[in-house]
Amino acid sequence: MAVLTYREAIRAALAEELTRDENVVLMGEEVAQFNGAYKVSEGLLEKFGPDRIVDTPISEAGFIGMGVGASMLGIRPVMELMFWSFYSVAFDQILNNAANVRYMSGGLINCPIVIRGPANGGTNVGATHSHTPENVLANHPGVKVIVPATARDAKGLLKSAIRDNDPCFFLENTILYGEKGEVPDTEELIPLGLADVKRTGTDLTIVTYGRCVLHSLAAAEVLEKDHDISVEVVDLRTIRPLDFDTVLASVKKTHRVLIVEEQKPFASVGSQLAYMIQREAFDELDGPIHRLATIDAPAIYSPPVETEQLPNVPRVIKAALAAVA
Amino acid sequence: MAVLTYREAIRAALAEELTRDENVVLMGEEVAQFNGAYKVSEGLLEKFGPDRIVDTPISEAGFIGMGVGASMLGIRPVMELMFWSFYSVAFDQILNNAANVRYMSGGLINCPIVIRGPANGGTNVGATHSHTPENVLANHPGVKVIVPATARDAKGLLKSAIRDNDPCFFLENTILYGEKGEVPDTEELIPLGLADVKRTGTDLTIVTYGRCVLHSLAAAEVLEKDHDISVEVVDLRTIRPLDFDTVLASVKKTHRVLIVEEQKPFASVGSQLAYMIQREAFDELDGPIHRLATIDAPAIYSPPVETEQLPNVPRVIKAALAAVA
Amino acid sequence: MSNKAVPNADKKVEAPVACAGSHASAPINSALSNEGKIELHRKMVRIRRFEERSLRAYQSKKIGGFLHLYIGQEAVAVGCCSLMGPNDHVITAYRDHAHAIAVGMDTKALMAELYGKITGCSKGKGGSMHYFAPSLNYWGGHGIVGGQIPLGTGLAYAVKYRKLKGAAMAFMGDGAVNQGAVHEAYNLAALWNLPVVFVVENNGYSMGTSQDRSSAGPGLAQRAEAYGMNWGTCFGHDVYEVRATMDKFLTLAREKNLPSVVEIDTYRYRGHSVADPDKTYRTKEEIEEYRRTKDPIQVYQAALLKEGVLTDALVEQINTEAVNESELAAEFAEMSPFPTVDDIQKDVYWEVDNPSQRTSKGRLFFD
Amino acid sequence: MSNKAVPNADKKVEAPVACAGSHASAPINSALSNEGKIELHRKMVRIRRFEERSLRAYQSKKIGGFLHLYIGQEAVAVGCCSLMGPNDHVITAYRDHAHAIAVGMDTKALMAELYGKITGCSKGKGGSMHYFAPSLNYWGGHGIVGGQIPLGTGLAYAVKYRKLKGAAMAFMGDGAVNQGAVHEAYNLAALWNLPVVFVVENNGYSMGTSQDRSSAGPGLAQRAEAYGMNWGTCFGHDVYEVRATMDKFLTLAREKNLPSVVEIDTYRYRGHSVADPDKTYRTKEEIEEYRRTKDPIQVYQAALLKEGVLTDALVEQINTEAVNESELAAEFAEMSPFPTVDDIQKDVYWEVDNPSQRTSKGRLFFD
Ligand SMILES: Cc1ncc(C[n+]2csc(CCOP(=O)(O)OP(=O)(O)O)c2C)c(N)n1
Ligand SMILES: Cc1ncc(C[n+]2csc(CCOP(=O)(O)OP(=O)(O)O)c2C)c(N)n1
Ligand SMILES: [Mg+2]
Ligand SMILES: [Mg+2]
Repeated sequence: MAVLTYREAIRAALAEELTRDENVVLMGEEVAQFNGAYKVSEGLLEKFGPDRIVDTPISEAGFIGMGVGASMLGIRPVMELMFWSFYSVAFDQILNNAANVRYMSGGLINCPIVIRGPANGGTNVGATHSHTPENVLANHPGVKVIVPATARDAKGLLKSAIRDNDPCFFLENTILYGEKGEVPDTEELIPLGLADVKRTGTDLTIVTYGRCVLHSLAAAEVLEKDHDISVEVVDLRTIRPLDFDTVLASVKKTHRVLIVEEQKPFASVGSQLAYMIQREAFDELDGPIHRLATIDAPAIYSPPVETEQLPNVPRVIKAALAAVA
Repeated sequence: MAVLTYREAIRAALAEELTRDENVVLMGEEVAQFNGAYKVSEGLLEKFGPDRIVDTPISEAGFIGMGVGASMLGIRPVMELMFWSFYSVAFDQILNNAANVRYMSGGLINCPIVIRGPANGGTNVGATHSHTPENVLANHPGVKVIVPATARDAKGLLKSAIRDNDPCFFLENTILYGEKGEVPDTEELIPLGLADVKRTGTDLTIVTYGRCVLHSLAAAEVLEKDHDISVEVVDLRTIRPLDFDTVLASVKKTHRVLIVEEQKPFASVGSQLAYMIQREAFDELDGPIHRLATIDAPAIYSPPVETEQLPNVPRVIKAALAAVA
Repeated sequence: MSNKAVPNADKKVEAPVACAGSHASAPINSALSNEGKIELHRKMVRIRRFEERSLRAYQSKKIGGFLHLYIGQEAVAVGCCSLMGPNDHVITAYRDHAHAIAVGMDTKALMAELYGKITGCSKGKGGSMHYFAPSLNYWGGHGIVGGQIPLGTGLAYAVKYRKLKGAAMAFMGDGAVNQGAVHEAYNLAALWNLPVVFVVENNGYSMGTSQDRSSAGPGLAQRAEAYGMNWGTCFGHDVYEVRATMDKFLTLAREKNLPSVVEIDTYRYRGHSVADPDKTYRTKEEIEEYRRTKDPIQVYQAALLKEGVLTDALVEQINTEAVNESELAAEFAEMSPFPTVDDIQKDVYWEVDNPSQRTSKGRLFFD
Repeated sequence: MSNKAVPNADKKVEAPVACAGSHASAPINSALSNEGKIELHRKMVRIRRFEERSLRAYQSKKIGGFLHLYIGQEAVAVGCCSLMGPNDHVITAYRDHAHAIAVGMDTKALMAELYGKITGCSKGKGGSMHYFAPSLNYWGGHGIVGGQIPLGTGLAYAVKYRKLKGAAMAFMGDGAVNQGAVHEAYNLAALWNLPVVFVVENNGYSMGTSQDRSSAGPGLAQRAEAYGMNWGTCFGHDVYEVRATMDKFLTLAREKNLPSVVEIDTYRYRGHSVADPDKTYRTKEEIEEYRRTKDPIQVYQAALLKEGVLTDALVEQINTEAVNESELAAEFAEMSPFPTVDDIQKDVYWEVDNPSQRTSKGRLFFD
C-alpha cells in the first residue's frame, strides 16, 4: 500500500473520479490556478483543464446554487468550500435547495452534488472560521454527511460520495491534511454509513469521528498503559447515514460510553448519539454516557488556549477516566 | 386578567417596549403598511410612525445585518422574519455576526437585537417554509433562544428579550397566533431561562416547549382519565438559557421521561435534553428517556399527512404509554 | 484602474422600446401557424380556468397552505414557454402554475397536487409552490424568494457544459431582485457567459410593497448593466410582444452564450396569496383599469379575432373545454387518495427509493 | 414601467477623474496644518513598521492563524480615517490593522492581540482579523467576506436614526463585491438614503484571483448605478487624492444622507495572508513596479519633502520612532500573559460579564 497524506488521498479520489466520469466537475474559490487554498486540488487544473476545474468568484450562495442546478441536469459537481464555515452564506442553497428538491418534487429530481472542504478548529482562525456544522447538516433529512479521519477513509469515502445520487457533504480537516496513512493501491470504494472500529477494547467505548479519532486512539494507548483500561474506539466515519449497529455492538461489550466530538455541545452529533444509545441500550449501560466536546464558547483565537478549548489527548484521558469511574 | 390571543400578546409587548424605549425599532417585510403577514404588528405603524415601524425589501441578510450593526450602536431592533425559515438566507448575519461579535471583540461590543417570527410546521407550506431552527440557533454560544407556548409567556418573554443585551431569537408559531390566554393587566417581565411546570404529575415527566406544550397538556388529560397515568408537563419556554434544574426536579419525582418536540430528530433540542438528563440523573431513571419528534423527512405538503408528520395528541399519548411501559 | 476588464462591453444590445405597437409581425410571431396562434390563446385560457377552479377549491378548504395565483400575468409564462426548444429549461418561484401548464404539464396532476394527493405531480409533497416536470424541462416551483435563480444559472451551466444549444429561463418577481443570491448569479452568468435569460416578472408589488418601496435605482432590468449584461423590458399583457422580446434574448443565449435580464411588466389581479388582502396597498380602480385595458387573454383574443384566426364560436369552445378540463382535474383530485404516513419517508433519498442499487449502509432516518 | 420610481436620479455626482495630478491643493488638504500633514505620514509609517514587525513575529511562530498584511495600501486607510468626525464610523474586513492604527488604537494592544494575549485589544479572542475599538468608532475587523457591509449600513442607520450628522465608511475588497449581502446592503442604503460610503479597496486580487476573473461588468464602483447611488474612483497611493475624493462623498453622506460607492485603486505587496504565495498569480515585476512608482509612503514623503513640510531628519526620526514603537509593542505582547482556560467562557454573554445585572435564569453554557 502507498503512504499518502490525507490531502493527497483526497486529491487522488478527485483525480480518479474526474477521469472516470466526465460529468464530474470541481469548482470553488482558488481551486484551479491557485491550486486550492489548502493545495488539495494541486495539479488538477493542469491535468483536467479549465472546463473541469473551475475557479469561482467569492459567491458561495451563487456557485453552490449553480452546482445544485447543474446537478439536477446530471452534472456531478464537487464544490469546494474554502472553509465549511462559509456555508453560512450558502445555507439556503445547501439546506433548502439541495436537501429538499428531491422531496418536494416527489422524487423526480436527484441532486448528485458533493460539497467538500475543511470544517474544524485548531488553527487559530477565530469564531467565524471554525464551524463544525455536521450536526446542523445532518439535522436535515435528505443529505449525507461524511467526516473522514484518515487518508484511506478520505479517499474511499469521497469516491463513494461522488458516485452517490444524493447530496453529500464531505467535511475535511485542515490539521489532518498533512497526516499520512496507508491507502490501497487498487481502487477502493468505502460505503457511506459504515463505521470502523479503529481499536478494539473491553472497558470503554469511545464513539468519535474526524480528528478526534486520532486524539482518542492516542488517549487509548495511555489509558491502556497507565491505567489498565481497555478502550474500544469506534470511528463513525459518516454521520448520516449512521452505522448505529456498530456502536450498539460495542456498547453491549463495554457497557461504558464516552463520546468525543469537536462540536459545540448543545444539540451536537454527540447529543444525538447519547439519546440513541440510552434509548436502545439502556440496560447495557453501567453508568451514564459521558461526552467530551469543545468548551462551549465561540472559537477563541489565542493559539495555546484554542488547543485547550478543543478536545485533545489529555482531555480525552480525563473524560475517559470519569466515564469508567 | 385580560384574555388576549398570542398574537395580541406579542403586539402588546411590542407596543409597550416601543413606548418605553425610543431605541426600539420594529423592522421586517410587510410589518408596517401591510400590518404584518400574520398581522402581529397590526396598528403599530399608525401608532408609532414610519421611523419606528419599518418595511424592508426582501433582503433578510441585508436588513438583519443592518439591524446587527445598528444594535452595536445602541439601537434595539426587533427584526421580524416573516418565517423563521428565511433565516436560511441570513444565517451568516445571525450566527456569525450577531452571535460572535461580542466574543471576538473581547466583550467590547453588545448586540441587543431581537429576531422574531414564526417557526413551525402544520400549515402546509412545505419543506422550505417549515424549519424549526431552535436547535441550530441554540447550538451557538452567545445567543438566547425563546419559544413561548402561551399568550402570557409570549408577552412576558418578548419584553424581557427586548430589554436583554444579548442577541435574542424569539420563535413564534403561526398556529398559536389565534390561541387565547389570560395575560396580566399589569406589566410582567418573565425572565428568560425559567421553565414553567404547566401541569404537575407523578408518573411521567413530559419535557416540551412551544406548540407541543398544548399537545402534551391535552394528552395528559387523556392519560389521566383513560390510563390513570399522572403526567407532569414541563414547558421549557426558553431553550438557551435552559432551566435544567426544573427538569431535573421533575425527573427525580417521576423517574420517567418523554421529550416532545416539533423538531427533526437528528441533533435536536430533545437530543440535548436526553443527553443531559441521563448524564445528570442516570440513577433516577426507571427506563430510557423517550422522545417524540417530527417524522424524519422534509415537511410534507399534504395537509392531513402533515398533521401526522408532526407531534399531535394521539402521537403524544402513544409515546407516553411507551415511555411508562 | 489598471487591471479592470470589461469583458462584456461589446455585448450590449438595444433595449427594446416598450409597447411599440403590435408585435404580430415580428418574425417569431408571423411564423406561427393559425393552430400555433390558437394554442397560445388556449394555454392562457386553460391556465386561468385552472386557477379559478383552484381558487374555489381553496375557498372550500380542499387546499392548504398558500395559493399564489397568476391571474392577469398569463401572457408572460405562455409567451416565454412557447419559445422553448428541446434544450431550453425553465425554473420559477412559487407562483408556478402557469409555467407548469405552459410547458405542458397535465392539469389533473397539478390539481391533485394542490389537494395534497398522491396522484399529484409531486405526490402531494410539494403543494402549490412546488410543481416540477423534469421530462418537460421544468425545474419548479421554488418557495424561497430568489433561491431558484442560482439553480437556473446552473441549468444554463449544464447546457453549456454539454455543448448543447439551449438556454435556461429563470423567472423571478420584482421583489426577488433584492436577494443576494440573485446578484451572485447575475455575476456568475455574465462572467462565464452562461446561456440564461433572467426574467423579472414585474407585477408592481411584492406582497404589499410597491416597487419604489423595495428597489432603488433606475430600473430592475437595467441592473444588468452592473454586470455588463444585456437587458430589455417589455409589456407582458401582449403575448406577441413577450415572444418577440424573449426570442431575441433567448437567441443571444443559445447562439452566443450571452446572458441577459428581461423585465416584463405585468399585473396580478388577486392578493399575493389568495388569503391575503388585495386592495389595502392598491386601489380597486388600479386593478379594474388593468383588467379592462390590458387583460392578456382579452388583448390576445381581440387580436386573433381581428386577424380572423379565432371566431366567436371557437373562443366559446376553447373556454368550455378549459372549464371542463378544470372540472375534470378537480374531480380527479377529489377522488384521488392522500399519501399515507408511510409515504412521508419516501422520496427523501434516491437510495431509499432504489433499494436494489443502494450502496450506503446504516440508518438514514432517525426517530 | 408604469410604477417605476427613480428615487435617486437627481443624486448623481461626477465621478472624479482618476489621477488628476496633485490633490494637495484640494481644500480638505490645503486646510491641513503642517503637523496634520506630518501626522498622515507618521500614521502610514507606523502602520508599515507595525506590520513588518508582526510579520517577523509570525515567522517566528508567535502568531497563529492568518496574518493579512496591508503593506502597500496604507494611504487608503490613513486617508479615509483622517477624515473622521465624532459621528463617523468605520468597519472593515480581516485586513484590518491599518484602519485600527489609523483610528488611533494602541499598537501594544494590537500586537498583543496577534500574540493571543489577554492584554490584546480583543483579549486574545479575536486575533488579527478581529480588531475593534468602539470608543474610537471602529467596529472591526470581520472575517466573512462581505459580511461586514450590512453591519456598516446599520451603523449609518443608527447615526441617521439618532439624527446625528455623521457617516459610516464600510470597507471591502475587490473580491467582496460579489457577495450577496453587499448587494442587499447597497439597495437598502440607496432606498433609505443612509449616510454610508462603501469603500472598495481594489488591490487587483482576491487571493489569487484577478478582478477580471471574479467580477463581470464595466467597473466595481459603477455597480452603484444599479441602485441609483453616486460613485467614484480614485488612486489609493496618494493620500491627498484619497482624502479629496472621500471628503466629497463623506460630505454627501453627512449633509444629505446620500450613500455612495468609492473604489480606490491600490495594491498589496505581500501574499493574501502571509503564508500564501504572492507570486504565482502575478509577476515579481508587477509588484516591483508598483513599489517603485507608487509606494504610498514614498509618494507622500516625496510630496512633503517637496512642500518643505518634512525634512530628511524628520523622516528619519519618524521612522525610528515607528520602529521603536513596533519593538515595544512586540515586547509588550511577548511579556503579556495568555488568557486562561477560564477566560474561554468570558465575553460570550453580556449577562455573564455583568452578573449583578443578570436578569435571566438557567444555564447559558453546556458541556
Ligand atoms: C427569502 C424569502 N423571504 C421572504 C419570503 C416571503 N415572500 C414570499 S413571496 C414574497 C413576495 C415576492 O414578491 P415578488 O418577487 O414581486 O413576486 P410576486 O409574488 O409578485 O410574484 C415574499 C416576501 C420568502 N418566501 N422567501
Ligand atoms: C464568505 C467567504 N468566502 C471566502 C472567504 C475566504 N477568503 C478570505 S479573504 C478572500 C479574498 C478576498 O479578496 P478581496 O475582497 O479582494 O480582499 P483583499 O484580501 O484583497 O483585501 C477569500 C476568498 C471568506 N473569508 N469568506
Ligand atoms: Mg411582484
Ligand atoms: Mg483584493
